[in-house]
Amino acid sequence: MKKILNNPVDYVDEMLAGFTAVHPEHYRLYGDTGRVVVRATPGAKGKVGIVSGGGSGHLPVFTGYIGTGLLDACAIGDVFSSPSAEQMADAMRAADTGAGVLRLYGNYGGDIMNFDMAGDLVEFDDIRCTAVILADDVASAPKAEAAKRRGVAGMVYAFKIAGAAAEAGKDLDEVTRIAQKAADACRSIGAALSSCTVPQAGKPTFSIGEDEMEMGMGIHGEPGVWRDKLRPADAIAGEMMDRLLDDMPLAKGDRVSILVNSLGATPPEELYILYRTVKARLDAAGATTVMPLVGRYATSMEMTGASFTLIKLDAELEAYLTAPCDCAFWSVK
Amino acid sequence: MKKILNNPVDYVDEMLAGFTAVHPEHYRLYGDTGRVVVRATPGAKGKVGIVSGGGSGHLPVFTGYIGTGLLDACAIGDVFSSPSAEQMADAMRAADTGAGVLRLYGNYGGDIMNFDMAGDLVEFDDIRCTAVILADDVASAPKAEAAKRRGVAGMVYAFKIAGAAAEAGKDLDEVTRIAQKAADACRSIGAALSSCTVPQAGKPTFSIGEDEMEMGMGIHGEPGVWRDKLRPADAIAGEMMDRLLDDMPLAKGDRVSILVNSLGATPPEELYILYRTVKARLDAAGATTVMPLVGRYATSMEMTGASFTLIKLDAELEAYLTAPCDCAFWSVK
Amino acid sequence: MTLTVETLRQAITRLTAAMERDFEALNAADGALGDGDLGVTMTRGMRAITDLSPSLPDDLGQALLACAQAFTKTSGSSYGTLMATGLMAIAKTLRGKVSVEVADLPALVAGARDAMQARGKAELGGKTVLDSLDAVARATATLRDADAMADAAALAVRQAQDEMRGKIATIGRARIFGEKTIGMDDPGMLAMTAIITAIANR
Amino acid sequence: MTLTVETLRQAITRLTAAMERDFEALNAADGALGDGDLGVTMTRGMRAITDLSPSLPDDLGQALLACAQAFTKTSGSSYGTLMATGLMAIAKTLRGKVSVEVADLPALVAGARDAMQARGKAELGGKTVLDSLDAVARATATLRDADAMADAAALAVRQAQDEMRGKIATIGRARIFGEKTIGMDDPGMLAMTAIITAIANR
Ligand SMILES: Nc1ncnc2c1ncn2[C@@H]1O[C@H](COP(=O)(O)OP(=O)(O)O)[C@@H](O)[C@H]1O
Ligand SMILES: Nc1ncnc2c1ncn2[C@@H]1O[C@H](COP(=O)(O)OP(=O)(O)O)[C@@H](O)[C@H]1O
Ligand SMILES: [Mg+2]
Ligand SMILES: [Mg+2]
Ligand SMILES: [Mg+2]
Ligand SMILES: [Mg+2]
Repeated sequence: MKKILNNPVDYVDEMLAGFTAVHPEHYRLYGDTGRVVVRATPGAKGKVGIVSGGGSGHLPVFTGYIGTGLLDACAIGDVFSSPSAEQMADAMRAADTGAGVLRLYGNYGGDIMNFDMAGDLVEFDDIRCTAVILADDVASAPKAEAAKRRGVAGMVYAFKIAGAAAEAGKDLDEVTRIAQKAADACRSIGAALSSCTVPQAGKPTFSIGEDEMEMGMGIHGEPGVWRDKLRPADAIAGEMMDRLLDDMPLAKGDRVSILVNSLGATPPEELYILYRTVKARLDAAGATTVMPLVGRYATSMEMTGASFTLIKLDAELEAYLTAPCDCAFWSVK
Repeated sequence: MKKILNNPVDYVDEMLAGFTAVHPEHYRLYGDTGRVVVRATPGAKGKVGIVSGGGSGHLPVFTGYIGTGLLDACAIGDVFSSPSAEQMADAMRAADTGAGVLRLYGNYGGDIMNFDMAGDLVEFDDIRCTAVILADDVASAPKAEAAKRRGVAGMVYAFKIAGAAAEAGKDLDEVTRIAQKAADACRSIGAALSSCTVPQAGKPTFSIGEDEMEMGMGIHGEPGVWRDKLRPADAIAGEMMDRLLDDMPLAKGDRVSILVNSLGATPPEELYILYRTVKARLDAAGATTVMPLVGRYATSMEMTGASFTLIKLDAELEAYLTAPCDCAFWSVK
Repeated sequence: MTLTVETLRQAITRLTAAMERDFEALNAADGALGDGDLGVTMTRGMRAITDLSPSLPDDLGQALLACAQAFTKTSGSSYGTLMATGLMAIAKTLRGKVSVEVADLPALVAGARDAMQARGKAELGGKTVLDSLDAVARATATLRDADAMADAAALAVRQAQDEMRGKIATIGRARIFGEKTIGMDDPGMLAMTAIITAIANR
Repeated sequence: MTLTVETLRQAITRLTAAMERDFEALNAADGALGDGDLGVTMTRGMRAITDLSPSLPDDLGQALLACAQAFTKTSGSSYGTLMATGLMAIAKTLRGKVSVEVADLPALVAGARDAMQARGKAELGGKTVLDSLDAVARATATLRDADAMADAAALAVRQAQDEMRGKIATIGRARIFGEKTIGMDDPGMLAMTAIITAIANR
């Protein structure tokens, strides 16, 4: 897969320059590290701040989800690499309006160490902070070791729900509790058909045959559950749903939302084809589907493939999921 | 590039089944051809109807742009093939609220013949109709033969502007005049880095070396202006802007909008990198950039590459461009 | 000789059989220069017309309009649209009539040719279906006898195809193949040869 | 022997020189098992600290906090974060002090080790920088003489590296290489050997 870029070293900085130039009504650079993006219109005084971050290359994750009813600030690193603790601390400083800050991010070693460290740094600024770590990828560890799972597209639901709770004026403990509940209610699985290329690496992260696919793919090219012949869309969707429903069985009357997400290159046409089987499986389980999301919500640049994220909703989660939000990539009215 | 699908013959019908299932608040199938999509909430009585259509594989073009302040109905064919005249006529019947229908579509032989024929068919239903044909791709014919140019992403601006004029209650002649003015004010150029695969063909439409790119690519794999070594992003953007500005020079004080569009697989990160140069060139020309659009607005499934569409605005076009609209893929507030 | 909806029904039967017979040949000819769907277009269209055939009204205009719509419903391909256009032009002329004289046929063919030219904006001599129709219209223009007209039409359509074979395609998908098209039949002319031959029952 | 900010400045000079010298070697070691940025992390961090050096305050806690922040600012890589974590742990202990006794150093190293372990959640014996620090802390724990302590630290860090070389990596990017890592140095241990050797001036 070929890329349009200049010097790979400048990829993230040039991307952010264009990003903030195109959307000045949504996003603004903050501080002097060049890697912290904040809301153009800051949250109201007394609103709990929500910060996320991680490596670049996943748009709209992370910075795209900064906005009303969503995130307040993000620190982003080079492609697939953690930002520094200082950048994260800056993001936390920007997000704090006095009510404290929730760190809401994915379960990756570098991000955890740096967000922990950032927490230590902002202690000096008297900023109270909590953390909720997404670990929604059922393919990355068995249920018994669920805490070891990677964080993938489930982030989108967590951002949305926690963001709505903060916008509603809940305090830090409440926002944290609700974010943790959303995180716990998410299960994801991905399937990749081709890799992506990290600009500075210059070649695809992994290679895969023209007739093969990898089930259980993460969002950085980590190995999955099985590699097999490319199957028909209905069979792929069926297996993915099997794995999600095995991990989080649904009962008649359950209310859920589902995200059918492109990993990047896979076009929406194919996501709609997948959705037919997804919806049929949810219907067969007797579940009611609320606000299905189909599109590019959490990507790996130009990787081909798709992921599904299922979230089981209670009344509280559903209310926050369907509450208004607005950013350049997503708006709920 | 690999695809997620079932039987290629069912690609479009399965896609539409998922599309309408995911977005029932926006889109609805109409009639019994299975290939006509209309607004879930029809336009007000007396509003001029706007109909578009063409081959599938370009989402959000065409059906994605059905919505408030945009299109009322579309007929879509198989991937990259014209829908039938009967399907187009059905779309026109659905879009008519008594005020007549504008047919707004791209300059392709099959689409023209069928939309003409559809016009003859709805004559029997006493529906008045006009047509505006987009021909914005500067690479596809020299300026002297501008009427032979292909219609590409300029459609997005034409849909938006004509849609806003219709929503504002203008009559058919006015909406047609404004749509024609928008069409005349658009210039586009595309560059492809890789091809896409038509499902029923099963192999990429064209082949291109790992280090090559094609400048002047259309949205179906038609040949372009030159094929050369892949260049850095700034050089690609510079040449594309040269060609647009050669064809439609800008003067100091001009107001423009620009669409930096992914052909499908190219991720937004790369579009933002391109935008830096685009904006610098517009600034250098002394033009003011209004509501830049960066993202996937007119695609060729999983083709890699980008296109730029420049539109020169007068006060009337600008007012309609920035007026509210809403569909599942785009909303202006 | 006077033609009625019954004559039309018999022609439909022969035409449908001819298109089924030539399904592969038309797809192959179109596949060599385009997207290989011409056999599909013609068989689908003729099958739909066959289904309509028993219930066609006596009004020849209404009957041919129904036939035209069968083509617009089954296909968005160029040839289907052109066929529908030609049929609609004839239908307009015959509106309200339950019969038509053989001697009127050449003018109806010419009218179809003109409507199709207006629709597709191609020139005569461009190696398309227009050249087939043009040859038929001209060769039969002054004839009044049914048999003589059938002979002349079948001969003219074949001759036009032979004449054009050596030329470069100028229209539609075939155009991008340029010089390669010299010596190859235009798929649309091939189809029209089969159509006229079947209608003429030659 | 008593250490002050002046002792720290001299150590910074030696450390920076050592990291510049080992830039390629550290990148190469990390490149064989990870993303090849360890030399970059260390030289960037030490250059930033060198820039701060003249203006470091006498308060050793404040001085080391400033050094820690240099690492958090220049890199988001694991090693930079761990270095900053270790330095911050020492800084907290020394807050408000302008001098520290040599005899207190082993406890400070142990404190850094524990803070880094808490941060990175790795086990001892897992073939990481923690094992280097653990070996140094244990080998020097009961010593009070500066020279003896320097000798013991330099020896211990090298021995730890030699001992771990034959084991499988269990942490960080190296882990996915599994058995392939047997016989290879852990990049973080290699870096810590160079760091301790430079500080000990051996
Ligand atoms: N604009 C045109 N004018 C006249 N005839 C045309 C035109 N375009 C196509 N044709 C005829 O149609 C034939 C191809 O038909 P078809 O296979 O349906 O085209 P496509 O599949 O490209 O839509 C050509 O061989 C030619 O005879
Ligand atoms: N969780 C951890 N605990 C202890 N040491 C670690 C941990 N993760 C990495 N390291 C050390 O850091 C070294 C790699 O550092 P670095 O190259 O900065 O990592 P990366 O580039 O993957 O972020 C390893 O060789 C190891 O010694
Ligand atoms: Mg064809
Ligand atoms: Mg066709
Ligand atoms: Mg590294
Ligand atoms: Mg690194």
